[in-house]
Amino acid sequence: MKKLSLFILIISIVLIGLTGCSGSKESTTTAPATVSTESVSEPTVEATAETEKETVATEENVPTEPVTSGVPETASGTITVYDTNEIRTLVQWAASDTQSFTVLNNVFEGLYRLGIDHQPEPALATGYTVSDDKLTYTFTLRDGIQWSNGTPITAKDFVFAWLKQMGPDATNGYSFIMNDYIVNGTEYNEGKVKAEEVGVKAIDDKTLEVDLKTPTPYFIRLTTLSMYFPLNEEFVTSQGDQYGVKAENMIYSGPYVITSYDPVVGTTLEKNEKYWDAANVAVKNVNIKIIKDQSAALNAYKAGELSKVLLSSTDVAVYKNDPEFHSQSEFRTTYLQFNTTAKGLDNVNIRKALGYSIDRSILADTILADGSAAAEGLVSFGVAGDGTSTFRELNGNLSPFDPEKAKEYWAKGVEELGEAPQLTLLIADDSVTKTVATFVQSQFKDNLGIDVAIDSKTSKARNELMDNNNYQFAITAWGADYDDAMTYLDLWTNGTPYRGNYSNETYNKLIADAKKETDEAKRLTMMLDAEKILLDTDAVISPLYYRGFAYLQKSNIENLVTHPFGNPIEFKYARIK
Amino acid sequence: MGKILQVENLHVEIKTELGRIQAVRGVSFDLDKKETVAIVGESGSGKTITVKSVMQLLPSTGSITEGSVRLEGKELTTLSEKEMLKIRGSDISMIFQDPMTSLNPTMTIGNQIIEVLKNHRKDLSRDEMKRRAIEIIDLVGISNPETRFKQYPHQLSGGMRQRIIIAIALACDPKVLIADEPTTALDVTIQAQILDLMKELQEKINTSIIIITHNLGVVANIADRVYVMYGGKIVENGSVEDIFYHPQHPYTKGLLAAVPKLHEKTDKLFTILGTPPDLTDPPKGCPFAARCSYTLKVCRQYPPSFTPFGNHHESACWLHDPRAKRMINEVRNAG
Amino acid sequence: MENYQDLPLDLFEKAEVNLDEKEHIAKPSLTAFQDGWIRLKKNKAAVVSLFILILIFLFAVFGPIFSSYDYAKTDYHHTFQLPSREHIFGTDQFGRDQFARIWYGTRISLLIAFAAACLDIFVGVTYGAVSALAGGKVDAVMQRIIEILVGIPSLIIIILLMMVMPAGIGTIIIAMSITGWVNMARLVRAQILKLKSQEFVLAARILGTNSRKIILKHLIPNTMGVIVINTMFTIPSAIFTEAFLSFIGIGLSEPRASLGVLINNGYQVLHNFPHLLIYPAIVIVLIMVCFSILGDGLRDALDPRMRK
Amino acid sequence: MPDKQPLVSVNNLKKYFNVGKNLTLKAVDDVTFDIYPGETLGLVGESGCGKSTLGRTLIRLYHATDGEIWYDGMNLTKDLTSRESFQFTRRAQMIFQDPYASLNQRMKVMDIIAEGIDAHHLAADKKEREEMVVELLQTVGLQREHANRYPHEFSGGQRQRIGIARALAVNPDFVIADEPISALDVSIQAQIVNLLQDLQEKRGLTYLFIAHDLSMIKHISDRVGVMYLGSLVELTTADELFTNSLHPYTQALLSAIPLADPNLEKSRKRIVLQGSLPSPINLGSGCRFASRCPQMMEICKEVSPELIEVSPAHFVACHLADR
Amino acid sequence: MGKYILKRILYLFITLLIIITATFFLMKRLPGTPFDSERFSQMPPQQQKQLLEKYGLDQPVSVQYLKYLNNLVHGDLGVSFFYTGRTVKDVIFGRIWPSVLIGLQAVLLGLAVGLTLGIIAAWKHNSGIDYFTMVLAVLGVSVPNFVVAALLQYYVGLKWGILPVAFWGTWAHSVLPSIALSFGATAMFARFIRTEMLDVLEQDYIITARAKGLNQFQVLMAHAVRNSIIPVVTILGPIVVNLLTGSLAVESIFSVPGIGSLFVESIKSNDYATIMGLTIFYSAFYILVVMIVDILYSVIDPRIRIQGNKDE
Repeated sequence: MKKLSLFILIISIVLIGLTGCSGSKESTTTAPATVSTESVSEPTVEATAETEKETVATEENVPTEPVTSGVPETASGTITVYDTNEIRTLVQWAASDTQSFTVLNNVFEGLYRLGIDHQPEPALATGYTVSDDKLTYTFTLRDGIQWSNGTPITAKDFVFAWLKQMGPDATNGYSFIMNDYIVNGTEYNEGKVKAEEVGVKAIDDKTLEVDLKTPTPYFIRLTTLSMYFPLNEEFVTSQGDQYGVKAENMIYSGPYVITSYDPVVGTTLEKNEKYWDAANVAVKNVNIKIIKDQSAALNAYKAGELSKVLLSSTDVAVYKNDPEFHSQSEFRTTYLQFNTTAKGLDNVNIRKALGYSIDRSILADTILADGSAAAEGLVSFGVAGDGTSTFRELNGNLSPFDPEKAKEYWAKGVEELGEAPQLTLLIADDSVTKTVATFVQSQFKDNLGIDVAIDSKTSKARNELMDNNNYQFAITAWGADYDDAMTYLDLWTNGTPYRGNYSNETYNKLIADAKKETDEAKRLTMMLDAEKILLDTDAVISPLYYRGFAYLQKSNIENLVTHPFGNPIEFKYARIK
Repeated sequence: MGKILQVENLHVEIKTELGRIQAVRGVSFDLDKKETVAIVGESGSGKTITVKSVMQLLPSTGSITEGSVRLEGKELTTLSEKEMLKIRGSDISMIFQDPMTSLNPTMTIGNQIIEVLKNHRKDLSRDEMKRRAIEIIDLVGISNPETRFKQYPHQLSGGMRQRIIIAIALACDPKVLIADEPTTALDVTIQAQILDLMKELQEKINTSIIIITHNLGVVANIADRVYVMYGGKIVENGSVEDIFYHPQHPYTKGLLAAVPKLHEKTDKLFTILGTPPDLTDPPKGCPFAARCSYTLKVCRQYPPSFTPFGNHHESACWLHDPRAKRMINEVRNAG
Repeated sequence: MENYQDLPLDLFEKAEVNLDEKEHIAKPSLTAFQDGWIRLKKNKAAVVSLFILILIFLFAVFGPIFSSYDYAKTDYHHTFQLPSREHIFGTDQFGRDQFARIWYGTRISLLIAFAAACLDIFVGVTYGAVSALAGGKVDAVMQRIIEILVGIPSLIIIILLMMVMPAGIGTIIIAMSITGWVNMARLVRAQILKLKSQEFVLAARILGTNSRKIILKHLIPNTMGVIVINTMFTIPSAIFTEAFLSFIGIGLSEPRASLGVLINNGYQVLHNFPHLLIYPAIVIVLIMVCFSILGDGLRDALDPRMRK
Repeated sequence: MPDKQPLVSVNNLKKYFNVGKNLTLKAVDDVTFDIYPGETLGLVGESGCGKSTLGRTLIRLYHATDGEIWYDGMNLTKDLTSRESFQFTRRAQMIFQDPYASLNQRMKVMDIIAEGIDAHHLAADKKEREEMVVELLQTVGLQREHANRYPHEFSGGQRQRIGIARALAVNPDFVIADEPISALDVSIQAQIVNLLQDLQEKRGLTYLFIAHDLSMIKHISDRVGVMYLGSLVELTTADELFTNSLHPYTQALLSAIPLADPNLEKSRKRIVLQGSLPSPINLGSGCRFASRCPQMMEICKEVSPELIEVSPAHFVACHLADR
Repeated sequence: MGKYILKRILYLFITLLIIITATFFLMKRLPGTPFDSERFSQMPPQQQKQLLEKYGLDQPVSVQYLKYLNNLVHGDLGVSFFYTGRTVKDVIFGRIWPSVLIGLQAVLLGLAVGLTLGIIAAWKHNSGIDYFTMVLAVLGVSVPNFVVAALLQYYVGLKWGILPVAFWGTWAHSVLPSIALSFGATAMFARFIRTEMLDVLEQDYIITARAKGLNQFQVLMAHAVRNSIIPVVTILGPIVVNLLTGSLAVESIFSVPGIGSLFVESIKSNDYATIMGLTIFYSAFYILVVMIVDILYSVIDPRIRIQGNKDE
């Protein structure tokens, strides 16, 4: 089973940036290193770029006492952030986009919630016990928790919501995020077992018991995701298909309630006075606007209508020295995927030639210039290595720029093929990818003297072409689910067209062994070797850059947390100075 | 006095893409009370421009460069537009050639009549105006005036429209009615009706009429006096009898001879060869010189002046000059 | 008035009259197009527009040749240059010379526009002429088809087609022509219908002139004015549509440039580098303005109503 | 004249137009007359009476709805072979009303006049063609130099003469002149009429002369037909018509013409017709003139009168004459 | 008249059917599924089937087409794929008002400014204001509206800070997009009415009116303007539709959540139901407006109004 989607979600978060951190590039190496659990979810490419930008702003400088004790007398002030895309739905078993997750995370709450330091903290649950075989989790709910309409929140609400997500009603494609772990989840989805047989039970109003298929150390982290939020069966059923369509058709369990919702205009949130930790919610109102145009957003920021805004590369040059300027890079690698069965690219020398011909530092520093870093390998900077050095430091630069070598390899490849191949680069038609493609194209022209065509398609069309093995090479991207190189490396083991039809027994064995290996050092060596085979020996992919972003944020805002993964932005901890 | 309208030495120029057209070049004429005067000429002879100058209704490209127009002794050419507004439609009215286009297609007949009254008969109330309008529609011989009042122009036939146009023109009992080819676009039977109507109304309203036409039959029917125009000038004028029975100018003679007679048998029509002069570059001498059968050398160089022939009959032709006697004799011998 | 009493007597002799003289035409003989050209020349704005268009056209054809830079040549040491002596219009994000790119883009835009206009003319004139000449039921059916086509919001079809067909200039041209010819067809049909009942065409029929000759000698020459004028308005609208498609991101792909692509790219960096938007915008506006004025001028010059 | 064979024989000709659902415009309705070789038949009537339609039907621009047209033994209303109809184009020609619309602006006078020469291949080579055109130009009083000019450079009268030259180029026997002078100035009208008369004498042409100007019709015609609302109401010689008209409409028409004679004008009595021309669409039965006829009888409303010969060569369609 | 309207409505349906058919089959050729591609292709086959069945996408296209038509007849436009769980009707109506608001404002602005300028220009023919109007008219049709929009946003919105530019909210947010959108329409109206007016001012009835002693202003208002405005109605139809249904570029520049941008989004996300819904909406609206304008025209113009019963 492929469970890629968690990745999307996590990626989304990662790329949002870590607002809590100060924004220098260096800090990014440590900031996202928070997920240490082993996720089985399989990362995949993330094609819809530009969809996950959120920013925060404030309109007035209403002074609020810096909260140390967490007990502000009254909440006040307004934060205004923006999304670049519509908030497609507020129904959690239908939601699959960052915009929806953003809203859901702030108006609902699960058993656990990520804290300022991105670690799970007890939320609606006070804690849990786990059985010795690590298969049974028992959660105890907090006393006195209630929905925004005053109804108590009980363990049954969790059972209802989770079953909904596991069952056939869920249209968000996220059923795997429970079914892969919870006993009988898959069977329930397929209609083979009844709800009672699924491994989630309300022992009483306060106690929720979950049975897992295998030991899953990061399960607590999963409960912070919106699919794991509770829903009140009685209320949801009473609303029928109107549930989630309007603000008044919903009840909330999180720090905020929705006061208005329009998918294309945005939402307005107001502090939920019924929230158990309301005392620690300092900002009274939150607006999430939809602004699709980057310059419009910048205008709004300058006009004081937003106080956080993402910057385009040309803006970076202008605002680099502004005190409100911050930038970060992410655990996300954009790379060229070669199709090893496509005519011309079935030749490894051609692939190597293409890889060597790209000066990635120009791409990162001149073209993107937004905090992105030139890629030196598949695994991005900052991903854990042996504890003292990062994975990247240990494996060195596997994608160097060397035009001489590039030409050599090209000549060799052409000789082997008998003719120079005609190449077409498949890309998605968003503006960043187009820019990257234009750059890569010009590098091929300059350093290899070849004309490569660019075929830009909608992301849907691009994916379909790739799935159907109907491409030569493509620009794709992919970000980490968890802080381990394995999150990247096990992708190229299944030989799908999407992964360039790559199949190498040695590589597959290394990965399989590493997954079983208990000795950390041996495991690391295996993974280091695997990356070398992938990039150097076989040149199946050629990494381009690790994405970053630059933004401006009004200086009077603090603790506006954006998590590296999970539900991206957190208003609960925000303060306005 | 007695003259209600006097035009003297009128010169009008029209600017066009092709140059300045000297459309009217020193035209003088006058009009007595209750008199009907016809101005006859071919297209392009300047007759329409002449009467439009009287009304000060020249197109924006046209201007009076010289001459005077006096209505009951009052000079019109120097009047301000505002003063002229009071005269138009009230003291002098005008009707046009094409009844199909002379009425506003989107306004009811009634409103088009009331419009005049509103401007010139401010003493009337709205109801009185309406009553008066219906009365006028009735006066011009249209049945069901109440119904017609509410109708639009396209619902009427050409003849009826021309009647309406006359009704509008006569709504304020003008002193002078200028009719520019009022019957040209109409069929013969309708033409006769309109001519009769005009005569009848002239009797009732005591108005003077200037009628412009190229149809000599119409002239003979309605006019008391005739001015013959050619090439922007008057070449002959006189009473209708003088013009028809004793024409002096070769052009007038030619014109009359070119029209077939219903009651006479003519074997061949008289023809005037050639085409009218180009008024952007008018001939120096007599405008008719190029087409005249009796052209003298002098005709091409000097414009002839009027020679009187009895009571109010004069003709501008060098042949009348005593020095041209030899020529005249020649003509007599030939004719 | 002069005193005519002193005129010499010999002036009163009969003048020599040459009969032919009475029919003499003083003006030089001119064809309809010569006449139109003279009229057009009087319209200063139209002449200036024509001149500018020719200039733009020349630049589009030869501009990239004269420029020492290639439109696709990147220079990462000189990105986002402001206009200077080296780069008259500055450089873009990739350090490509904007001067070369603008003229290359103009060339592509004009190419697309002319190709679309040619397709329009070909399909529209054929359709309109067939419809008008066939008459009767054929005409009725063809007119119904046009009525229905007119009812289709063309942008919908264009955008859908652009998504379904492979990207490229050909696709853009086809997509724009798919409904673009309708106007031409209508105009041509109306014109031919009008001409068909004109007396000179009737005369030709009565003289036994065959249909082919009637079409070639009478109908088509008298429809040319309408076709030319309409084309003058089709070309800028095709440029406009192409620019619009590029602007919403479904136009050409890099490194190809059209004016629309350049404007779109310029718009992205408007805040910091307005010149990247303004120069291509000026060129597109100039082309549109000039075609528009020239089209108006031609209409005035070729309109038979203006001739006497 | 009656003992001659007619050149054109029109029997019960009808030409209807569909102008809408169930609406028929009877432009020409049951018209019968002959035209003899060398004569000029004048056709007169007010606008909308169908005289032009009749002319165009005769020259086969329109297909007759019903009835027959015989031309010199050839039935024109039958479907002619393309060869026959092509040959017919040499025998009958037309002169049009509008001197501006009847010449193709884009063609030189040379090519306009040579159109018939080209169509019928009458000239062996270019030189002969040119000579023929020049001769035609001179025939109509124009000169060689005019051949290379465009129509818009000519005055209305000159254009009309070019139109005549064009028609003469194929050397026809029969010419339909459809209001050839109504758009021209008085002094020019005489030029054209004289030209037409000259040509008739020289070439032995037969004319159908359509006009609304009665005095000109009388001048040029041997016989005159009067049309009213699509039907022929009276047909006789020109002199007879103007001295002894029988149909009330003809009488009214005659009395309405303004004459260029002031004394006569002031003394004559007019027959004033009431109202205006009714619409020719969906006419009822009965005499078409009944609604305006000063001498209307009961029968007129019911029965449409036939065109009958009341005296030699004098045909009238009126119940008054039918005794 | 009634018959005429019926006939027009029949045409409307035929046209719509053709458009629906063409769009439906064309749309099905869009690559990919309406579902999020990555997630969909990673779903277990059983779940994929579930999803396809749920939306009836497992059936042959022709069956889907017939089903769609059937639903359409019952007024059901289906459910959006992109806005999960929302009906297409809701989605479209949720986005229609911004488009209508700025479109309507643009039309009104265009009419007010365009007609005024055009009338004055024709009245004062060859004067300064005439030249100004002509320059404006030429520019208006020559400058692409997205360039106008971008410049307005940059200068008015940002440099001078007069009006808000960023997101959709208050009425003030609709001002700039309306102005940007109205630019072309203003020019077209001005140009059109100027030409019409100049033509009308040459008409005989204008001289007749002047001969009645009416002053310039009266002639202008009572005769010239009315007769020139009537033909304006004929160009009103397409302009109104174009403006009311939104301009993609202007909407995206000013972040207006209108249906213009919805249309491109729905195509890019393969949101079949929304594509169809919008196409139908666009086309029906277009044809309807044109039809209404035609009828309106015959109501306003007395010459046409009577045509129907002229021959009785």
